[in-house]
Amino acid sequence: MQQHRELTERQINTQLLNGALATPAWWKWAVIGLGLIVLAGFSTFGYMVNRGLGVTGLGRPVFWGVFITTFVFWVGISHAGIMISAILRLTQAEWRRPVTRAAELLTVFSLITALTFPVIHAGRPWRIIYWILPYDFSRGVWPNVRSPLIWDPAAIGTYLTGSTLFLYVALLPDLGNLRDRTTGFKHGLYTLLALGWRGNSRQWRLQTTAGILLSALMLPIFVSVHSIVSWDFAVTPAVEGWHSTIFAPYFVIGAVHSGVSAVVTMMALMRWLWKWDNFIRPEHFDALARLLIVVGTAWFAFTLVEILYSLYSLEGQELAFRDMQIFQWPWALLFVIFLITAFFIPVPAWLFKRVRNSIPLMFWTSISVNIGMWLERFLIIVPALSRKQPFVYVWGSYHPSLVELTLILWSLAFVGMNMLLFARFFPLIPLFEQKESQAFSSRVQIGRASVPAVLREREQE
Amino acid sequence: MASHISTAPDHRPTFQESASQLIARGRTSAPASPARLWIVVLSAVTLVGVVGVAGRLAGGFADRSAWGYYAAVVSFLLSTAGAAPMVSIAPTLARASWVRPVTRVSQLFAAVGVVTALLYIPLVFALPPLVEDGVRRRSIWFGAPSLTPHLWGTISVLGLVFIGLALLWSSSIPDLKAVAETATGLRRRIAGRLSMGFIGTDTQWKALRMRIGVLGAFYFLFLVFTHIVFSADFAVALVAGWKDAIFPMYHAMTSLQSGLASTIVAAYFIRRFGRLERYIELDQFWAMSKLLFATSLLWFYFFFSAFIVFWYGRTGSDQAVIDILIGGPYRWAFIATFLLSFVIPLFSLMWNPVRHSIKGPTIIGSLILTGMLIDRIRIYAAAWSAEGINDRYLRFVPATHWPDPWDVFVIVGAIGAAALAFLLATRLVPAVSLWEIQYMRLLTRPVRFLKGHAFIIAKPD
Amino acid sequence: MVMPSQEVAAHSWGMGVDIDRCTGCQACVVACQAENNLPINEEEHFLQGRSFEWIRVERYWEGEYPNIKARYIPILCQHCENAPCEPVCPVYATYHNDQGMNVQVYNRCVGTRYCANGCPYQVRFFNYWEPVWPETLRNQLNPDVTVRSRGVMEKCSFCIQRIRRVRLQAKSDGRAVRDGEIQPACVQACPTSALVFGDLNDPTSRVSKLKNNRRSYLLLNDTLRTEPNVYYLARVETVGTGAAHG
Amino acid sequence: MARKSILGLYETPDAGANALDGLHAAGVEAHETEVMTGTPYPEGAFGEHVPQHRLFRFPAFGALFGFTLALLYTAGTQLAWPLVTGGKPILAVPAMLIILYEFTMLNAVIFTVVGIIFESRLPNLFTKAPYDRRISEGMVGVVVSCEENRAAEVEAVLRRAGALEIKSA
Repeated sequence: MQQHRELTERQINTQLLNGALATPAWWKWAVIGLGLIVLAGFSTFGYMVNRGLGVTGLGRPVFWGVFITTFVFWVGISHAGIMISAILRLTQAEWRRPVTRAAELLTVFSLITALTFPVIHAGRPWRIIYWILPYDFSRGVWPNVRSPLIWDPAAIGTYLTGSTLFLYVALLPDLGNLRDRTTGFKHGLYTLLALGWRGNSRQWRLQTTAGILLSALMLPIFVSVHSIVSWDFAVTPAVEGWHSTIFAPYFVIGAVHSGVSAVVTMMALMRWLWKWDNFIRPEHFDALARLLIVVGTAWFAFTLVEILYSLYSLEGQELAFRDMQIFQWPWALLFVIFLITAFFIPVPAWLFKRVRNSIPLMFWTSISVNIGMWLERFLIIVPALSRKQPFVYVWGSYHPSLVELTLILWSLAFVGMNMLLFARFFPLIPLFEQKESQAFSSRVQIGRASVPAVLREREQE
Repeated sequence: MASHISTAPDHRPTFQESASQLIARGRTSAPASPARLWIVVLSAVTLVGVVGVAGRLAGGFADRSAWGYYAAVVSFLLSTAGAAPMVSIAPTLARASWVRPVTRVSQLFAAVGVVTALLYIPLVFALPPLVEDGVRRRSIWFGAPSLTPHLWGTISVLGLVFIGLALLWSSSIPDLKAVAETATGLRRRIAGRLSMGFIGTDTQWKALRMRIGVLGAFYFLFLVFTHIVFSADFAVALVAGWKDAIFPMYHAMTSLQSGLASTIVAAYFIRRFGRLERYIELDQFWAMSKLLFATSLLWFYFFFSAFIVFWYGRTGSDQAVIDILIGGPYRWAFIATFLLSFVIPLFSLMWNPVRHSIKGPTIIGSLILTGMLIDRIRIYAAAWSAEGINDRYLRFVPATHWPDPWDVFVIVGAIGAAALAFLLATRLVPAVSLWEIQYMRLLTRPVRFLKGHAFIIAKPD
Repeated sequence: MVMPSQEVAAHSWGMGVDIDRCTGCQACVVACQAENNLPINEEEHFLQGRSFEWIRVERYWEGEYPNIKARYIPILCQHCENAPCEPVCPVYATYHNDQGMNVQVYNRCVGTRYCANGCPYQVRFFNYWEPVWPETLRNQLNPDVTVRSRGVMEKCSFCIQRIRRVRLQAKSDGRAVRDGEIQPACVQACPTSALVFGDLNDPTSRVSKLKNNRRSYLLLNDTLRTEPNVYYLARVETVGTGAAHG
Repeated sequence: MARKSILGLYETPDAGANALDGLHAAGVEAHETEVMTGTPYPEGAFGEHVPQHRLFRFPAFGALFGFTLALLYTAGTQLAWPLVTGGKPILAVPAMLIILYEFTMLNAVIFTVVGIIFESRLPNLFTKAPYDRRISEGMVGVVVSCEENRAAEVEAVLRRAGALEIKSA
């Protein structure tokens, strides 16, 4: 059910570059609005650094709260990029084409936002920045390589560098295209960025090889990043809710579930904002939704196995912790909301073809998944900390303060603003992928039926 | 756009050629063909296995540690033969067309499931009940009646075999119809009755394809359930202090790897002895070796995410697992598995020429199968010989339990019986599914794109 | 794998806590807060869960009204050999030194609070607010102990300043440290001498005798295997000698 | 003899393919011609010379470089400052494995990208070879670099194949 119309290359150029060459009317107001929230966030951070962490709701024993939840949430969202562009590029799925660059972009910006949170939540941020980097020759103060907090920057740094370079290499052909379409200062800028791209067969061949090779390299990195983030929690023996071996794959599947839903949300927004109806079609939402059903069910299976095995040894602490997390106020309410929004609304809804093909329904179900996934991380981190071993007491549970909520809002606005700024200078949908899919797709006559077909390259006989 | 595509010479076997070659081979196979010779040899080996099982039964169920190797063999067969159909189910659900020639090879492993089911029955009696003289031991069934693990273990293993056979049968109905038309004597009667009056009307084809899809998806869900139940009851529950949430997923993941390996090895032998070189081509082996490489990486990933949590945590239960499974009496088995299942596949399959060949994945696949057998021996021999099942932690690490002659007979006999069951199944149903080959031939066509060579693949859905 | 240098450490400081002697008078808590410049615990800090008690007395009630019994256990940093808080610190702000103690280096700590998450005894405290003393109390601060700023983790250090002073004194006198010569603030202040400090490597020291006492046990060690260096001695229950109560 | 490069612009890919056939018939070697397109056509679609690239060498070298870098960083820092933490050995191998893996993959990716840019001869901003804006709008450009004296013959072949425009530099 390929529903696209044949477009000439010139039409593709004009439609897809409408965001990059001209300034859409709504763009200015959107950037200003988001910019204000970002400024509010920065000033709140300044206030917190000045007054100390007392302004947040943290205390003893809940030392980690909403900041680390949002950190894990944004690392989870960043897994959409590689899941869409790497895995689907390796399996040559046709429906990845309009989304690869936007997904990688979401990866890069959500990783940058994720990296800011460990700095924000630290007691002395001005020291954490340079003490994690292994450069301190003078005082012989080296980072402790056995600490998961050193694995984190290594993994996220690798993933961020890899994604940014992957994004740039895949952007080269479109930079050449933009260089040809612009004049004056912008032409100079794009000429410099396009490194003299001419589009000869050698460069195209390397583009396809690069796509396959970089995807193959980025895939193991993508799996390792969220495993390492989960080992921040899994390795501590004292916290019952955390010390479980299934955390690594459980977090990775959860990241894919929340990441791909974020891409679906973004696709719906892109289609609505830039009017790319020819390129982001209902069949893409349908394919992504079918993928999400499998990923969502796998993630839910991992959740159940984790809870099953945490109760398995019937030790007093574990039972008390699960009882608190699932049945006691206020965690019980959050647990129910989490289950409904992350699994019981979206996944059954996606089973119906009508839901999968309607863009607004897909938009709202994917947003509900991400609300649920944020709650899932919150319910893993905070209850486990507030109810550790017998000697840990807490009157009144942890509740986030206004400062923390502002900084969460800041992170959403920060990612949104960066995406809009990028979209102003570079096309969000790769032009050459659209043209390639036009050149490769054709129709095959089998009896009376004219069936859409795809072309696959074959080595020379 | 479509103007660039021009027809190219198509020298793949035509409909009549492939029909006669695949179906008739069963009827006109001359007595000197290797199949009959192999059947005699394998049935002798199976007899050895029966002797082994009888010897084991004579030893009685009192001494639990005697049944360690027996449980390892049952888990080995359940894992390899159980997961092999997944090799055809997953790509078919993902609508990949490369898998069509090997779908029948992977589904034929359901016949091996019969051997697994027969071997499984004595094991149920060897498993200690949940409540023994008033003391309830630890298990994932918590407060359930005493024989629940035995009941659910049997349901899961027999259910898996049943669904596997149903999948094999329903996907081979068209071929059975073709066999019934050309075969004589007993084969004709059996094939005729089994093909259930399939004529090939449009509705029958639609129903057939829908049935295969549903059975495939159900098989996948049931496989994960079986691995959770079998690994939890027959391994984890028997060792005091082994609290390892990832073990069921490790058990399922390693079985996917060995299922792939067994499909590759079986496809190699069928290709050579059945002279089917023109049907199971290099593309199938290439795609499967990519998956083999990916699952070998996943083997290390699942192992390491458990090991890092145990190594870092050092609590009582962590130390118990490392002592008995990795560092303790079965250290040699662990090192052998580590080399065979991860190091050798990693450093060999990472090279393109090895992956892009037919012999490469077959050799690596057989190494992975041996590694898998040793891995199961390491886990089950250790689990079944651990004392003090109701202690809080493993007080005393058991000595290495070396196999006695009955165990060796059972292992050799089980593998022989599995090969025999597979071979007998290929006598009734053609080893390469005729209707999928012809369906693939209908959908794909070699073409010339301008001057270059390419393939057109129609995507009807 | 290179194992750490296993030659016998010169000293392995440890502590004995005799629950039977402890009356729950909290003298140790007050002494510790005075000795180690702990910030002033206002009531509001207690409610926010940000109070500082390097050593605290946990109180449990046993029995039903009317014959209720209070039980007290002083809990301080156990200086575990296999500490869950040490390997997770990214900047080596806390590690296990050759004296068998878990040291906390204040100027290296960047405040990720990961160590406090890992501690099962909850004996690590974080400076959420900048500690501030009224003018009059300024000169009451102990010069040997650094005053921590906000954003830094702190915990019981076995009064390392006192250990250093005695060891330097012993070194300059050219003699070994005598048993009982080093007394942390809490040990010194305890009226019933329930707290004993000494060198676990020296078999003749009082703390080694307490360690080998029949009544000695370790907190949370059989499940978490943290191998603490603080040995607790169980309470002695007088069971039903004639009179109805008891 | 100075070498000239001549660009022939063609409306459709078929015209481009015919132009290349004409050039090969006229005896121009394969490596002297360069086909420029706006979209990635399958290999050899224009019958042009399929270039061999040695890209796979870069990630291998990068991985090796990253591994040694990480080995220095992890083992070096642990031995330079041997502090016992949590009863773990000084050279904690499982923790090192993670950092080794991350640095290996990081450098493999970086070297691959450098390899891609290098292999496609990219940073050539100041080349004289002719180029036309409309190539990125779907037209096909065929560039031939040949000797001065053969320039006229090559232009004739390009024009006969239906070139929209001929440029030379």
